Amino acid sequence: MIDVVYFAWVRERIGVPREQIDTTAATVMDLVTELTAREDRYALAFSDLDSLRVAVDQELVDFDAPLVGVREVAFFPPMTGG
Amino acid sequence: MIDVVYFAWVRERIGVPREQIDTTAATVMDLVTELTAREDRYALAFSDLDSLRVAVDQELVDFDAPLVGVREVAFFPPMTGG
Amino acid sequence: MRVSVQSQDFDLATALHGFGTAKNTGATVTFTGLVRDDTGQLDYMEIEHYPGMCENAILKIAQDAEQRWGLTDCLVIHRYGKLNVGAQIMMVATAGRHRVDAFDAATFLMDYLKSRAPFWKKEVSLGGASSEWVSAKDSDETALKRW
Amino acid sequence: MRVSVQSQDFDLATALHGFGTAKNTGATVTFTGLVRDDTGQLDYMEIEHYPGMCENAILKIAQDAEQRWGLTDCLVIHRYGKLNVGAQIMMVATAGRHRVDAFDAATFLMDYLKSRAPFWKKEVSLGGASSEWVSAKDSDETALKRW
Repeated sequence: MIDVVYFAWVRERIGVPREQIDTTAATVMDLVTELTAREDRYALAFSDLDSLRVAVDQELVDFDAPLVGVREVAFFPPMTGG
Repeated sequence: MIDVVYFAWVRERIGVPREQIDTTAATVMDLVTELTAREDRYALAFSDLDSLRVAVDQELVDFDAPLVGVREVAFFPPMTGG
Repeated sequence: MRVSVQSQDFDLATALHGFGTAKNTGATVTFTGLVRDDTGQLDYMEIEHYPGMCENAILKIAQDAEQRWGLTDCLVIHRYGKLNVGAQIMMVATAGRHRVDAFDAATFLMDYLKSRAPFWKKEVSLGGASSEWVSAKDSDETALKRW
Repeated sequence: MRVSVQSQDFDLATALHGFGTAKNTGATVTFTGLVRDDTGQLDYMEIEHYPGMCENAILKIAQDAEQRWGLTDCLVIHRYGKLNVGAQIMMVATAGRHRVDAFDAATFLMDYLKSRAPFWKKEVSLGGASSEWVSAKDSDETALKRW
């Protein structure tokens, strides 16, 4: 089980801010593929990975990052702080 | 008659902050030459023109600036504001 | 060094009380970001944030800046939630020996906060006519490359 | 826009009261210069100035900055006279639409004030052991060339 959190328009497309996903995905990319196959709202949210960023356990990573031992994965658009 | 003012170490070398000079110098450079010939303290103050700046009527100018109609000439080292 | 991620407003003067008072501080720079209304149509801005990651990301950026420019002090405050036009969004303050240190560190902090701190801005127009997530600018990403 | 050349101290918060409140202001930057003591030997700094020319030179520089970066507000305060270690020497504040405008304008103002506003700094060491005019730095002159 892994906590998956969403922010901004990713959260709006998925429809929830946070959920627990039962997965054996080895990498972030595997998880994306798994969710995309599951439901249209995921397919919509993950349709353009160039416009997405991902953090595992609150650290920015690439989509090929491993999920071994990870508790929390976050998907969101490019940040617009400041 | 022209008001001549001095600042910082130029003022210290000349010994006064301001004086009236009776001169017919056509340019700043002519005035410098005239003063330099007059007394050692001027010669000392004006010995290195590269380390001096000049303003006529409170505008920075070059040493070849004309003195026609000028009321005030100021000599000082490079500025160190801020 | 102090980092705060908060919903409530801040006061520049209060935030700077006792800031950069080390004897070797020669320059302090502050930056304040405000909700700007270019069109006269903006009602408010909503800032979403990733609790926990925000604080950690900003702390890391601030520590980098302190070390790189030998800062004598550093402060970052960033708000989240609903912010009206003219409201303060965030501030950074840097204190260093020379003006270049303080300026460069503040610019660096801003460039990083823009693109690396997990905040997202949504603009809501008057009467709720539209509501749009602010897009990240390519120029912001480019700005990071100089550091 | 406001320019002040004064002997008395200033308070950043008071100086910024009502500053940059136009709706199209998105960013404000402040810079404060302080008397720094690197060696532990500095007693105080004496700043000499050219009355009249100071105000005019700063006004002109500030007007240039306002126009060039489309500033929504601009403030310069510069002190003269005897200033103790840690004292505030001067400040600039700039308000603009974007952060780059405010940052660049503030940096420009500082670069120009350093080398083009008629102030001269003298450092007096503890016990009056020595007293020396601060030399202009080549790097300050070079800094002007980028604008």
